[in-house]
Amino acid sequence: MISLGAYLGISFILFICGIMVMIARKNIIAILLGIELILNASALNFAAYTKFVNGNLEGHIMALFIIITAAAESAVGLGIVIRFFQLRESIHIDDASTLQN
Amino acid sequence: MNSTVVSYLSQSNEFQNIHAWLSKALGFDASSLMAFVIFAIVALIIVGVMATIGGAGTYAERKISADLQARVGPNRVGPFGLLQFLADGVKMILKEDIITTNADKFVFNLAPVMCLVGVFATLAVVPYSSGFILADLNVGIFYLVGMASLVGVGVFLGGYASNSKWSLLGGMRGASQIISYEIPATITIISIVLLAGGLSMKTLIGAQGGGMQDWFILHNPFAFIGFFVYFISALAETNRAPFDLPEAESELVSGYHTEYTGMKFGLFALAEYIEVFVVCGVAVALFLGGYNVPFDLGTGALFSKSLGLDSMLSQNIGQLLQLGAFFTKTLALYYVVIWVRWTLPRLRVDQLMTLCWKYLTPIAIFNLLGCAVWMYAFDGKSIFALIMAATAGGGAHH
Amino acid sequence: MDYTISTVAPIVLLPFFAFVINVFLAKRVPLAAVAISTLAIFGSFICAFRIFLDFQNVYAVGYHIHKVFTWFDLSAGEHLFKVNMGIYIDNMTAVMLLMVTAVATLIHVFSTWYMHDDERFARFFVYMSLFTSAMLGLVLSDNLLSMFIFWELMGFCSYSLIGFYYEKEGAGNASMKAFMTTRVGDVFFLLGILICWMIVGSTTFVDIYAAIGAGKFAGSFNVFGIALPIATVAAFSVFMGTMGKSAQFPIHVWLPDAMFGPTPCSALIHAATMVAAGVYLSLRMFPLMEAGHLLTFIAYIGAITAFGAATIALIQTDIKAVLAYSTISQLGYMVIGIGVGSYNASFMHLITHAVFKACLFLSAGSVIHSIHCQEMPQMGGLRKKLPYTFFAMLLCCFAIAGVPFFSGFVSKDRILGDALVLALENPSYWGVAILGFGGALLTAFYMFRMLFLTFFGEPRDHHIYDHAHEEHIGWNSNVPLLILSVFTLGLFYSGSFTGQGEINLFGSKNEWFSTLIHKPEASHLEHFAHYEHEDFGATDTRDKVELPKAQYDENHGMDEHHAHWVHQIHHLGAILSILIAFSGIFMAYLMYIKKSVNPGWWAETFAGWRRALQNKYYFDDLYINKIIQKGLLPFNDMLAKFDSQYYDKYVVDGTAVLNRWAFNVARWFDNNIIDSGMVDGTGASVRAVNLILRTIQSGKIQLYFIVLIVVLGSYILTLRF
Amino acid sequence: MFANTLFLLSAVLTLAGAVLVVYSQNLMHACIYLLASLFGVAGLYACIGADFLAATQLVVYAGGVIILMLFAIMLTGGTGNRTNKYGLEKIPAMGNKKTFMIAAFAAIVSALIVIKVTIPVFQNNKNLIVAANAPTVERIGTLLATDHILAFEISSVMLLGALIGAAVISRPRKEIHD
Amino acid sequence: MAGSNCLLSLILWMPIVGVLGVLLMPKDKTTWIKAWALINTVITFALTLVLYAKFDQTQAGMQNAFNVSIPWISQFNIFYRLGVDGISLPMVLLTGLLFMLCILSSWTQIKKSIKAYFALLLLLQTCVFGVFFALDFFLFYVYWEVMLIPMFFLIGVWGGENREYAAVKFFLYTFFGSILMLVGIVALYFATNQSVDSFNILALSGGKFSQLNVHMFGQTLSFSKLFFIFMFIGFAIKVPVFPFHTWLPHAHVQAPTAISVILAGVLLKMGTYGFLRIAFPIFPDSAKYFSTAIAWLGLINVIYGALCAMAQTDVKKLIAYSSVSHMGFVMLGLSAMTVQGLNGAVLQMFNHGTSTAMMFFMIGLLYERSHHRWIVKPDGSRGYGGLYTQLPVYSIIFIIGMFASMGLPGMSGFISEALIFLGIYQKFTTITVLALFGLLIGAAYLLWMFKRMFFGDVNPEIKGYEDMTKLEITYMIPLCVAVILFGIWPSPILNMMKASVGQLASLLATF
Repeated sequence: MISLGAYLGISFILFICGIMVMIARKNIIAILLGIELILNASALNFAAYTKFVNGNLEGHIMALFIIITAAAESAVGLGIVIRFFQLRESIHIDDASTLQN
Repeated sequence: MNSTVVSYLSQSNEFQNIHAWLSKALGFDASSLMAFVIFAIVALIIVGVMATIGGAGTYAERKISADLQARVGPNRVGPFGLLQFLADGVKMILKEDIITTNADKFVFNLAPVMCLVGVFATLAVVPYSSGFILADLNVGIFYLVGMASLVGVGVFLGGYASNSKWSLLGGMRGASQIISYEIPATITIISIVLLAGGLSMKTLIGAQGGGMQDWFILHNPFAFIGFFVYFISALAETNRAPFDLPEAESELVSGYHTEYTGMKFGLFALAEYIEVFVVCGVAVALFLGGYNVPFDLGTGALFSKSLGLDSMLSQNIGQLLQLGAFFTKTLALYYVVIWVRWTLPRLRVDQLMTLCWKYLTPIAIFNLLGCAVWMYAFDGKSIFALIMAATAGGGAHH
Repeated sequence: MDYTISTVAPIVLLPFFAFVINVFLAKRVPLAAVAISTLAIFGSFICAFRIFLDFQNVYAVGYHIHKVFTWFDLSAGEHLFKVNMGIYIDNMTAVMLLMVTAVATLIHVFSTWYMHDDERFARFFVYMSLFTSAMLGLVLSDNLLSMFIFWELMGFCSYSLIGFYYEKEGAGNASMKAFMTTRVGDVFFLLGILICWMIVGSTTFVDIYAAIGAGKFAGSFNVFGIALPIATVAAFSVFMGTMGKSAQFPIHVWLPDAMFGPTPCSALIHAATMVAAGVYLSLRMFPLMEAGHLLTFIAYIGAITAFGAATIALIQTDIKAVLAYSTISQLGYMVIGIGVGSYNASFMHLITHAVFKACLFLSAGSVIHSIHCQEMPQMGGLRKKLPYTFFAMLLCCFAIAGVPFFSGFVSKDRILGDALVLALENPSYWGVAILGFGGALLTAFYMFRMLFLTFFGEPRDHHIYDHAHEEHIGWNSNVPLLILSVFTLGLFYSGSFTGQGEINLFGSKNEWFSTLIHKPEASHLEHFAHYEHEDFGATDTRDKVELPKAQYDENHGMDEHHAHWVHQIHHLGAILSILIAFSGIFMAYLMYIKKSVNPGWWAETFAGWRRALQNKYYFDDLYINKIIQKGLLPFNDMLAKFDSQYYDKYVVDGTAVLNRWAFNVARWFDNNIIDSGMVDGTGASVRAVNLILRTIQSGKIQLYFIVLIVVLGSYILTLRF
Repeated sequence: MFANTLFLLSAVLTLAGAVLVVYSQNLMHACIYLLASLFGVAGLYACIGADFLAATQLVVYAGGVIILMLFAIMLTGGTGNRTNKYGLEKIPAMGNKKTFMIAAFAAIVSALIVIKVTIPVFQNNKNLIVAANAPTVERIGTLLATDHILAFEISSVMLLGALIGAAVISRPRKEIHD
Repeated sequence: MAGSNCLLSLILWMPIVGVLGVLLMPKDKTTWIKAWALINTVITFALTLVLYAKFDQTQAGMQNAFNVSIPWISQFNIFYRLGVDGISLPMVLLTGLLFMLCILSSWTQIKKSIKAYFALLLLLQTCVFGVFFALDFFLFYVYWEVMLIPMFFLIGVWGGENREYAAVKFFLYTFFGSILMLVGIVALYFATNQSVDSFNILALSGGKFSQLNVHMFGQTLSFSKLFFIFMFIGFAIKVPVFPFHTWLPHAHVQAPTAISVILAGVLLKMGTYGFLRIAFPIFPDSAKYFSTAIAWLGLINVIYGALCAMAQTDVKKLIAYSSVSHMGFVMLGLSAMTVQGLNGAVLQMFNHGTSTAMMFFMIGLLYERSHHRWIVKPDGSRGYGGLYTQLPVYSIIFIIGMFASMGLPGMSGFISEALIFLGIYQKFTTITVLALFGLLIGAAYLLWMFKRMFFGDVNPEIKGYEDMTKLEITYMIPLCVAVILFGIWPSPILNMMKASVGQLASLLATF
């Protein structure tokens, strides 16, 4: 039951869900949720390949870096969101289309 | 899962007999079934004991606070009021479960469960003794940190879902406090991990010894400071006084669980008391030698050798001693926690954050560096070992 | 008599620790600092006295203590190179240790009285402690290198103490002169050490002796393509060290100026110990001097110094200057002693001179302290005011003048007697003998001139006389003088009348000096190769009983007939010296007490000589005005000017000017052709393209994302794997 | 059996969480579903012996990211759907039919991409011999401190930068008056 | 000991962390900047001490425990190779110590653009460490060159009146030398057929090029001799050896105190370090061939520097020329190529680092009080006089520094000079005799300066100067201790280096 196919399938569904969330939502925070899903999908893929394909731990390392990057990204991203909200009183993604205040 | 309670029990003859009998009766290898059953039983035991300890915690808290304030405390129900907590539990269960209007019902119901799950999940890796440990994960302490952070989510969600401004403020305070203090606590844990050379609880404890000179708290000056950093952070993580801002009754009525009644409130309280026990246990495991008994009595080898006892029996005696050591130390720390609560005044929010970010975190990082340098410079010898080597060697060159 | 390091090391370490403590203590608790210094040197004295007693009781010739430790070790691979340090105590060291510690103790005690009004009272003792430890370290050294280290440390202390009154303009000059002049000798000394080190492989005395015995110094030394016998070069270099430190002609000029320092420091450093260290070095390296055939040269240097300094001393009016020149002169006698091979007498003169000259300086200090004046023409008649000082100084003057039964007679007469013997054997030494006896005459004269001018007659300056303090006996003011003056008696050093052993007045037991001190004979140097030494921490376990007791030998190892002849010459010399001493005293009496001979007449008659003497034979003028002011400094200025004004300005900066010219041409080409033509044109075209591309960006992120996915998809889906 | 149970539970948790994140119209609930999904992923890691990854997933996501998200939601006005003074939606809706249509289109395209990319993987890795699970902590640590030291250091610098950056960016500087 | 690998990199990059920290701090928080820089240098110094503790003194050559070798630009076989041996370790310790003290000394003395100053100072420290650690020739060159940039600005911005001139001169002069060195590097690269080890200093060494010839301008020249001369000039400028020394007085006089200290204490040693690490091991045959010439140049340095120093009326210039003279002793020790000579040279490098740093610090303190440095002012009146009376503590520390510089036995300078003489005596007797007079002149100019500045009655101009403050005494104490301690007990330094130096000496002895 625990097989490469199962893992790839799960990560595939996670990825598609993430894409959906990213594009369908107009709320910046929701888009960030989608990004988390996508990143997890890819990290899961790496871990699965490590287990089922090549056996060395490079995939784990990569997944680890993905997690680190995701944490940093969400921290900075949410900081930007909060700042954006302070400036524009909105977190609608389309309000962020101009380059200046 | 290198060693668990199952692997310990499987050494005994009875286990082998039952295993053989069951395999024969069922027609397949019953070892995983037995493991499952034993896990279930032990988990039940632990949950029961912990629920009792959590309940007894409330009783202890009342009694000790009364003692500190020169009162008598609960004394009506049972001898010395010992059954008070049972009475409280019964009261909680029987109370009406009120949900505020406009509350987010889904989250409102989920929050206390989440807290409790987070806490109970950590119990799996708490090392009661070298045999009586539910699962000695090789990422044990790391897993514990991760699971404990679920409590923060629970607190936050509880505060949010109540649709009350007191609750909301309490929840936000609680969550921010928990994730802030997780940083010095984790860094201190890492410095101890550095000393021990492993993440699993058994490694951490195995690197220490029964005597005080072998405890990590006395290993080097940095670890000594680290213990206090960890202890303070742990207090804050469990929302205990003087860091009980999320439930500050004088400001926020009762914080994030203002709107909770009945058993849901009970779950929050239970989670808090068990978490205190867990962090005390972790402090003991990391700094105070864990379940180690002086003179290696814990392995039981001495009993079988000197008294000629059966090896399993002597091991069992050793396990009991270890359990005793662990619980003695943990409960002593538990007492300190309660003592602190009734001694120190509560901090302000800004003081809380100042303490965390300006003092504890830099100190923790400094300790981490210090431990690393110590390991590097003295090849990981403890200060006691260095003194012994220096005095024994008589200044001999090496 | 088991010598561990803990019985020897305190001799050096007590004053050294006193120094270290006093560095921090001097400013805050001056009196404690003084007490610590004085007690420390007294402690050293006790240790040294114990060693001396042991050695005197053993009376064994070959007995020595030699302890060695490795200072640093450069051995790497097969190459072995270790630098050892150690202590070496033989009979000579033991005597020297006793002298240094005893004199230093008394001078420390005297200083507590002499210096106590000074604002830098404690600091003086800081330097004195450092100096004493350095001197004792030098005496205990077993090798030339550590000797050199302490040698230079003493130089530093001397520098600091001469410059002690640093507000005075002259102090700076004098201290610098002292340091630099001795440094000239030191540089040669270092060269000598290097030569020995390279040839012997170690600088330890016994190793050097053994190497000389084994003939290792036979090669030649090439410098500027000239080949010189290596033993001569080494001996000369080492002897240059002696010349610098012991103020021998021609680099004696620093010692008179060194009198700028406080008088106790002059007594200790510039009379008793440091200047004598030079002679001590030459005595230690006597086999080398012998091997280098340098003895004649040394004898003449000593003779010229002894006589020349004595002549200059004749006309000095400053009481300390007289003593300074007499010190140079007496050091000259010691060097004569080395030169004529009179090893024992030379060393004895070193010891006796240290005692009576220290006493003389302390007496002079006592006089200066009580009248605040150093000029003898302003003194006179002080006998009544300063009776104890007068008594001490009188005894010392007898000693230095060579009056029988005083120590100076014993030691100096033996040197002169040996010089006479040598002159009779080898005519080239006649000059040494004549200059020696002449110097002795002058010595007796100028010392008593000083005594008479100071203490006798009527007070010449009544203001000074009336303000002079009355002298009272005091433990730290004149008791040290009196103790020292007692030891100017000859019987402490020799049992016989002349010190040569014939007219034995006090028994041969009192001939301990001659018994103890023996010249390392050239024929016996090989046995130094078998001198054993032990580790620094080890205890000396040799059984003393096995060592042969040295016997006093009246004939000094010579055969009967020769010894008889030598004794006769010695008698002659003794009679001659007694006559000379008394005639010198008598002349002084005539001139300054009786006033029947007018010194002024002599001065007018020999005006040219007088001028030369007043200018100290023009040595200072030659060195400072001619060589340094006219030669070295202008040369330096020229060199510096060449460096900064010509070489730097034209050669170095000229290159830069050339470069700049080339750079200007390149810049024109770059600005006008490359930059404005080619580069800016590209920029303009890019700007045009920009205008078109700008409109596509809308700012909607999700749109970008969809476009991204679609484009990526259409690309990937068309690919074939 | 034990592992399979764990895997099934985790997979269901992951997928259900992910789908609910898409489906949910309440941002707060979506966040909680995401948490569930991430826990599921941690379980999935545990199933293939990636113990360190699983623990990291727990620590970073449950302890860090999700709480940050919740905070951001609170600090940006909760989940209510109100308009600001410009008349704009203050907190936008979680999308509408139109956006979901576009999203579905994009999802299909990306699904095609993924499928096309992963098919060769299946073809190449049919009969794999899978090694037993082994502890990974030491090996990961060694790898991080040797082969991947540069990446490790850079990510530490990046985290520091993110920490400071987030603090600086979100600090209220001055009130915006219109 | 796997953990040691990162130690060198840690020491090397620690100051860069400091630079980043300084750059992130606001400009007006000067105390923060200073404190940060201080903490950084203290940590760096502590790390160098850890390095010393971990150092295996019995092992000759590069210590495997610390070596780092990571491909950097693999197309050209350029590696990030670091290592430490007994020759570089004393220099590393010296660097760590002096930079720490320089931060302290700059605490009050620097008033202009503090942020930039400390950032540049820390950057300089990294470069200096880089030079002492680098085992890859290219890496060495990079650090060697990058070091010029902070130095240029530090002299050019914070210097005295004529600072631009001095800075440009320093820069161009040194740059000229390094270009010659670069030519040598490229030549070696092609001479080794661009193999993996073509930039590896260790692999290049051992005299592999003694038979090689090079054709140039129609002549056939010995490869080894030609490029030894190139390298020699490159390093000699840094030392500085006689004809290339004129940048030194300018740079020293114009630079601020701390920079003078660094310049004299550390940067000059990089030149002689270059000889020991690169020029001698790679071309031992030519080094042997030219050793007489090097010895004569060293002798000229000793005598010429000392005589020029005697003529100076500016104290700092005097000390600058004394550095020329003292580095001449190092050159003499190098030219001897015997165990004693080389050991003495390395020890002299260390000891000169401490003693001359002391002198420059002291002069900087005096300048802070008087704002001039004339012993004799240009109009003929004396600049100081009677300082002994006015500043007693200052004078005592000055005396310690001065006598250490002079090589008084018991102070650190003596042992190194004695060893150098011992080494050189075996080879060049005449030079030894002449160089001994350098000691004499050395004492003369220092004592004369001391006499003119410190003795005599108090010059009215200097009344009101304050004696040393606690801070100033604090940062002089380590140097005083070093100067006296290593004079009495040189074994710690000598033990560190003797194995490595012995190896070099035996290499040179085979040619």
